[in-house]
Amino acid sequence: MPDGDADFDTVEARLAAEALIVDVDGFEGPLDLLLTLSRTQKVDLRKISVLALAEQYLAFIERAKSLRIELAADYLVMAAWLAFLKSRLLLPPDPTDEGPSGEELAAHLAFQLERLEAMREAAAKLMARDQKGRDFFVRGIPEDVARVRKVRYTATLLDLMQGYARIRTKDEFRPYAMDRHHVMTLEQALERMRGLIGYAGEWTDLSSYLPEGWETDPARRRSATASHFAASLELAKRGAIQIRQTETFAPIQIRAVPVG
Amino acid sequence: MAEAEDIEESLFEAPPLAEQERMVEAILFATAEPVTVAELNARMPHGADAGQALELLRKRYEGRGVHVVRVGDAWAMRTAPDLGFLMRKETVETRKLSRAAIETLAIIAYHQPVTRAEIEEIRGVSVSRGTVDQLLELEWIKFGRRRMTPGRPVTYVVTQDFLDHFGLESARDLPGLKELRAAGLLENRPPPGEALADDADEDGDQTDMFEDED
Amino acid sequence: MAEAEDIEESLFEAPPLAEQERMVEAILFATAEPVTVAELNARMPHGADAGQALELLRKRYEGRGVHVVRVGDAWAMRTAPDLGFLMRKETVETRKLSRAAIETLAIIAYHQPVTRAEIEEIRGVSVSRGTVDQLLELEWIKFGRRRMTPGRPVTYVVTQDFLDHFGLESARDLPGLKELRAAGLLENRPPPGEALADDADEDGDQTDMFEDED
Repeated sequence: MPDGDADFDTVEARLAAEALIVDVDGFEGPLDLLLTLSRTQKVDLRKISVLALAEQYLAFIERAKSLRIELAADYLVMAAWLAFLKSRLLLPPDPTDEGPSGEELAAHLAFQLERLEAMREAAAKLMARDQKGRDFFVRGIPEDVARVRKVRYTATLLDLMQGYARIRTKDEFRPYAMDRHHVMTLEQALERMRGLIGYAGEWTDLSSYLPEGWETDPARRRSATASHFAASLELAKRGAIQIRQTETFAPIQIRAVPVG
Repeated sequence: MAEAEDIEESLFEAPPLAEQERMVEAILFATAEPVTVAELNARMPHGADAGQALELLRKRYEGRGVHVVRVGDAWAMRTAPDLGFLMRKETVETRKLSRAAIETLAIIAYHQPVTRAEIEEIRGVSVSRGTVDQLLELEWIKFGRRRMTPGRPVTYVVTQDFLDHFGLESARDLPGLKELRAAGLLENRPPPGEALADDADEDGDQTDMFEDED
Repeated sequence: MAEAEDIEESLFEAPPLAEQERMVEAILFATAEPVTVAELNARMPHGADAGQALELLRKRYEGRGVHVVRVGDAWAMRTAPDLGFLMRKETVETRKLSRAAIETLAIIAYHQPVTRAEIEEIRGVSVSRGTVDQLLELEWIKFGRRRMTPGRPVTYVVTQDFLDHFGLESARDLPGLKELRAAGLLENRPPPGEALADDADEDGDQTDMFEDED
């Protein structure tokens, strides 16, 4: 850059330029660098000369290169774009050329810079506000608020129907005895005995009525015995059978009431 | 010389008592422990009289929702004891009914009036006391008439609360198995060939079952 | 009949307003976190009007060492900011935020709801995961609604904790917000040339600002 020296002819400007270069890692990308450079124009950002800014940036990149400073790719992308913008701004507009004009591009860049600057000022104002724990304070001894927990149970109609559907479908293909592990209901025993009792003309031990698979396991046996005993009492009440027990703890025997 | 002294004096002049009262108020409010008068004085500007400010503050809060109270030889602000009841926060936690409870409830709704043994028969597993109690407590089910069978078992029926909760006019409005199946609620398809027979079966089932009881 | 009604009415009558004010005072005083009017009403006796009581309370504490402040749709008691110097002992050293984090926070506050891509567009650099995480962790920002643009990107908005920390009544009270908006600096102007494609995307952006979030 031949006129680079002219730009840095004052000591102050030279120091500023060096500070920029030394700090290149400190910049948060090309937009941040552009904003810093734009401040050297010492004008309102709205009146900034984007052309001058583009030249400043390109000069900066050139110097960084000559000092063999590694520049991140986005700095170079921005440099290429600014070189393009510069040519657009300098050359008379080509009527056949589509796309945005140099002025439009420049205006957008100025807007971006102004917006970034505005956000930085807003951030500073925000941090300058009174802050909790620094300028104002919350209650030092918060009192315990006793939490009374109340549980409310809910279910939807859909839950209900799905639940019911689940049960009924299960029934459809599973023999129900499989689901019943250790419980035999009175109704079940009654049903069984109604079918069997017609064949019991002789006194027979009640225990012999227990269904297969219920005689050995104690839990199952207990349940089956109880339900069969209750069922036989019911059948006796209806007059369908007779019951006898010869002595305490002796086997209970039943037989069908003889016909006639 | 005299002027300089004046300036010095005014520089170290204690703030007005009203201002001191504000200071005591802020310190008592924000400090995590009760504060002694000595500590107050140490934190307040030179020449302040924390004891006097504290007395003003205590009077100001008399009868308010917050009191300035003495704790040992220190001072603190506390909510008025008569408002302790406000320091409870009721949180209502909504929980889904357990699967066992939903299934039991569904069986009662579809088969009512139904005995516990019948529920167990339909569910294929025993029904825990807790499940039934929970449904009774929710007032979604209640005891129906006793069944006129041996042991005279109690039956369960659903309540008006149940109908209200599920937006039903009556338990008979519950969709039948056929409709459940049409709605895709029966995830498991029955074995082929059994579908028709079953449908006819189950459908009549829930309307007729135990009909003679009500 | 008329008598019975009277009794019932008095049973459910709200406490006098002065008493309600005491109640609000006690609740706000006891709680470090801001409390919404709805929560106040829920904790106070039936028929109480916490909003009205709050207004009285707020006036009562004007100029005191402790203030009643509004934080979003909630209320809290905080020490007067001018007395902060007395409280040095209570100051909690907060983690210093990086410049990137502070700027990102400001952009979210002023542009909310805003996407990560928009933050990056404004700052001119990519936003690191850590920066957003730090702000999320502080609970100063949270996820807003997804933007209805391709990719449905998440947006960020500031929280009640943010408002509380910076003593703001609402996001509308951010310093200089009106001026920035009037200057068009809160707009998301697409770069020229991409106007058409982007327009559809970003449309409605700045007119919706804050509206759908409150």
